[in-house]
Amino acid sequence: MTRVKSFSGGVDVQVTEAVAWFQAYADRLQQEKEHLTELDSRIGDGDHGANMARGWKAVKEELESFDQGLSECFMQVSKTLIAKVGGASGPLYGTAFLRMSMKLKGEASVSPGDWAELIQAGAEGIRQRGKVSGGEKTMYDVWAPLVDAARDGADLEETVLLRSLAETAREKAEATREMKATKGRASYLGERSIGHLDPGAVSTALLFEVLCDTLSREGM
Amino acid sequence: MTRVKSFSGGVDVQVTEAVAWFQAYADRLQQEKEHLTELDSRIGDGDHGANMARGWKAVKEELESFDQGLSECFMQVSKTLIAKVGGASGPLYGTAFLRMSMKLKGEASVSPGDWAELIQAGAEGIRQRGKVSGGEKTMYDVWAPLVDAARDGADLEETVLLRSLAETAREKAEATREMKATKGRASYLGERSIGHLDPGAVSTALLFEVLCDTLSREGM
Amino acid sequence: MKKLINNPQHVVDEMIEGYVKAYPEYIKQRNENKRSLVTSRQTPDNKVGVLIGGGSGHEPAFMGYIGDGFADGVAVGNIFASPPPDPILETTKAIDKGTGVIYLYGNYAGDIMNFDMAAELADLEEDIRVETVLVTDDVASVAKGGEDQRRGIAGGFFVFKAAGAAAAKGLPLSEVVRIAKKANSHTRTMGVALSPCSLPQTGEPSFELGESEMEIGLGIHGEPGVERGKVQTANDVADRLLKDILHDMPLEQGERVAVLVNGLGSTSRMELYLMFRRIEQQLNQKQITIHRSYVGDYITSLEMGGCSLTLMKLDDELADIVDYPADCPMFVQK
Amino acid sequence: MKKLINNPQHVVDEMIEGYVKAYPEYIKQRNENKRSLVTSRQTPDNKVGVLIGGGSGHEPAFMGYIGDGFADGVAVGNIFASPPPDPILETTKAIDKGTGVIYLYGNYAGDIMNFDMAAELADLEEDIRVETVLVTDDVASVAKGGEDQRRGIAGGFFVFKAAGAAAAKGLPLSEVVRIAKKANSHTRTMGVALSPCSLPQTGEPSFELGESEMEIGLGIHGEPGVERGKVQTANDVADRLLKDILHDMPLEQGERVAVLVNGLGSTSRMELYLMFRRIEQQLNQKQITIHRSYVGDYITSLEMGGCSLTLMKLDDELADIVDYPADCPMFVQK
Ligand SMILES: Nc1ncnc2c1ncn2[C@@H]1O[C@H](COP(=O)(O)OP(=O)(O)O)[C@@H](O)[C@H]1O
Ligand SMILES: Nc1ncnc2c1ncn2[C@@H]1O[C@H](COP(=O)(O)OP(=O)(O)O)[C@@H](O)[C@H]1O
Ligand SMILES: [Mg+2]
Ligand SMILES: [Mg+2]
Ligand SMILES: [Mg+2]
Ligand SMILES: [Mg+2]
Repeated sequence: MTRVKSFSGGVDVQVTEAVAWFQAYADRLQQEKEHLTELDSRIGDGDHGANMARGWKAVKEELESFDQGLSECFMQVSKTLIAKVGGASGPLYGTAFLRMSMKLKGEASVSPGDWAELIQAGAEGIRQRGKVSGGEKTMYDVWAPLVDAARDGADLEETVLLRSLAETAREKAEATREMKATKGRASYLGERSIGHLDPGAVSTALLFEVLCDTLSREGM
Repeated sequence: MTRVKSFSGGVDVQVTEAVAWFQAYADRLQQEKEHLTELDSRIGDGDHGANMARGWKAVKEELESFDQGLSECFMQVSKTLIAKVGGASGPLYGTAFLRMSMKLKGEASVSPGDWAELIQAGAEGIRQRGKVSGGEKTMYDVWAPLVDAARDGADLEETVLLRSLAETAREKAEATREMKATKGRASYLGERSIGHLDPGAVSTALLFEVLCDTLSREGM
Repeated sequence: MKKLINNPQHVVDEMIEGYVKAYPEYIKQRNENKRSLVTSRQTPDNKVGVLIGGGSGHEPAFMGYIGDGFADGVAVGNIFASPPPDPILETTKAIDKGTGVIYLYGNYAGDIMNFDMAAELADLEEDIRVETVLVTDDVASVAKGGEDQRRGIAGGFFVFKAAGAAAAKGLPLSEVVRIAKKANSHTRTMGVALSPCSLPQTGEPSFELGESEMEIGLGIHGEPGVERGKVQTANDVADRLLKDILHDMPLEQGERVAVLVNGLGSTSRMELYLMFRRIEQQLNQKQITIHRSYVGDYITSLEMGGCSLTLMKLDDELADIVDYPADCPMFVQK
Repeated sequence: MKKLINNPQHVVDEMIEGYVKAYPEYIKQRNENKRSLVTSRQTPDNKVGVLIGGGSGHEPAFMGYIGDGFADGVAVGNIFASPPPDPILETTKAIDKGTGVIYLYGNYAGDIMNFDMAAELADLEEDIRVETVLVTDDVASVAKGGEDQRRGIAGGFFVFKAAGAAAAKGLPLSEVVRIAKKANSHTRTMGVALSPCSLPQTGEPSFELGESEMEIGLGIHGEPGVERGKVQTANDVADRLLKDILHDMPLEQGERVAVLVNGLGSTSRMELYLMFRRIEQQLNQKQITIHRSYVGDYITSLEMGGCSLTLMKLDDELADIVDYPADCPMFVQK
């Protein structure tokens, strides 16, 4: 597996790494399934873990013999998530990956400087699909700040950038704990939603943690 | 309350004592409700205690201001049991009391020498209504041997006779434990019915125990 | 166990009150006896009266099946206890049109005694001809050879429907009896219980089953079954129930059946359809045709968990009877 | 919790298989997408297509309501999870007769996103006109003033029925939409939960309730309600549910309503009739007329314990719509 040195001193992410990322995320979700479900049963309907694990298991299987480009890879993920996750998170993640796929059209790799735009495309999809603007205690409260984090770290070395994304994601997911939900199922809880983590925010944090873990390990 | 000395040296049972007997039995059933239900839930459908307690509670209320004769008293009990107990035991006890009422027509009291005939009328009613002949693990297995016990004790003093009836009843109820049920709900259990008391046999034993307790106390 | 009730002593009367208020266009309660329910519709002259009944707690049975093409009246007992003769007799008087009344109920000692007493009184005091057909569909209750001693469970639905349809067609009492008996003799049921119900009066479970246990053949009042074991998959359970039925009532390739997968009260429809799926696969493989299927809660045991499978073997006459329309508060068939 | 299932991953597909096999004369499954179910009957030309749907686990909703006078098609999701756009789109294509399709489902973020995606695709790729009416009947979910943000629960039954009847009458899409919206705006539901259900995949209860606790307003997927407390009598619970509904949708003396007392899955019919009894008494006292009543399991949550009360306030148009006959596998009204 070759990695292309990028001008900023980092290495670019190619389709094989993207596949590795998604497959590792699928595995991670199997482990975190119960935890996510537990979170969702406190303020939702208790299926987020099952939804995500099911959808990403399908992603993993479909990527097993994947031989197309980066954009197609994200598109495949999008379609599978939309078809297999269901619930709110299916179309949300599905739209995020759809928009990222569009952004990646014609690209063979993602360099550290590309992450901000890529994440922004995903976040934008979630914002529109979910009709959110931030602060509603949803996964968007992780996606949105990641755009800034990626922009700030655009010149950093890849592993450092990814570490910073993972940390920001975790921090922002934690920050949903104190929010009052005003979108999604949890909004019916009103004040009582305060004090609990948003499950979609946590699964998003996991996505970026796995990104960091996978790509830092890969090829090092 | 007057009691009439009978020629055999005992005292005769009159309508007031019969009423006392039935009311005391109603009270006793309230205490034994759970136990009877428990027995019925092992080999039946777990309602014998509730059925009996409900029916006899109604008997007690109706006898509160009873001012007719002995036969009418037994007839009243019969009607109430048939209407209020339900299940198998309602018509069975109801038929027993109906037949006993018929036997008592025109009588003002029951002397020790009358008990055998009276119980036989009741037992006969149960035999016909239940299509039993003995040994099927039902209440009939208590009623039938009581006829002999009453016949054997016809010349005894009343309290001694009643004590002997109560003891026989309890013994015979105990003896149903080792029987295999071939009538009623318990028959579906086949061999598995062995080792459990028959609830109807136990409620019959209680009826005669209460008879003994009430009349031995009354007027002593 | 938690229940939405008021005074446990009054659950049955209150249920009937609610039921009658919900469906005045179908049902009326007799003034003479509150436990006697009859159709509020005008039925044809000379129609044979169809009376079904038994204890409460089996809803929608029995009172849900009063209506066109089904029963004319119901005598309602306490929970899991036969009604006494009074409401049976009252219902009999109300629905008799001079052509007699058929009594249909499950084969339980208590019911037999009470219905028999009512039948004797109807004959003696009212000069009404009464015939009785007992439902004896529960394969688990008595081994082959003792068919007529078996308990009546969910298969009663088919037997009641047969009598109801026959009577609605204007057949005389003897014919209604013949068809009901035939329906009963062509019907077999096997059930499985996963969890108990509790009686409102006691709040106690009607029987105990371990965390992961099921019991094959357990009766609808909690009467013990034939075998207790670990819960199996829907497919294995379906196979077992079907096997026992087919062992008892062999079916040839090319024969037709009506199928009833009956929930006992708290089993989800999802599970019932899983059961039906397997039954259909197996019958299909044996080239036995399913003429009509019923999947749902037809004769329950309060909130008991589990289900039963009933097959009625059809000839042209019974197929016709199964297809006969019905219009009842809790069951409509077009 | 014990369940009669096979592989938990396949429950939904197996349930659909069983269901389709049970009612071939009503339902067919699309070859193109197994989660797309449509009526197997010939519907009139130009009839507006009625598509309902949502997650599974609410049986008999939604697939039980495909039939004459009701829905033409259903998109089936996983348990308590919106179906993805694919089966929605497939169903849309199958039932469109050139006069457009109405989507009806409960107001949940997940469903909205998936149905919206399907509607966009139907418009863009298939040139099918799609209109959406969300069910928002759950009084407990959002305070007065925020009506259109409320969850959709059992009241969906009335909204679906309204759209189904309007479409069956041959009305154009705009009219079907108007009537469905009107039905929704005239419908209010309040529920109470006594015990949780468990998802086949996890086997875990969907929420926890103490031995003697109930929760008012708990959602049909286990979403928290407005108040938790000790279980009360049926009368007190009925009074509470009714009070909250009437507070939200005041009814004048002389007005008419349709009433639905809906079981959540494991609540006995006996309890539902006790609830109905009290509701009827109270409405009667307020001189509000019950035009039609429905008591039973109409929209469940697997084997959840508890029930809900729905009132739909009627004018002549809605009364007519409620009375319109329907013929579906799990619901027949003559
Ligand atoms: N309108 C919305 N915008 C953005 N994210 C949302 C929205 N609604 C829900 N979510 C996210 O979806 C998560 C729940 O997903 P999931 O449990 O899979 O779906 P469902 O709520 O349909 O059961 C929430 O934790 C939240 O992060
Ligand atoms: N055929 C019968 N003959 C005599 N006694 C019977 C018969 N069937 C049942 N019993 C008696 O009735 C008792 C059960 O009464 P109960 O529980 O009140 O009625 P059910 O069985 O209808 O629930 C049994 O314990 C038995 O003693
Ligand atoms: Mg969820
Ligand atoms: Mg009993
Ligand atoms: Mg009983
Ligand atoms: Mg969900």
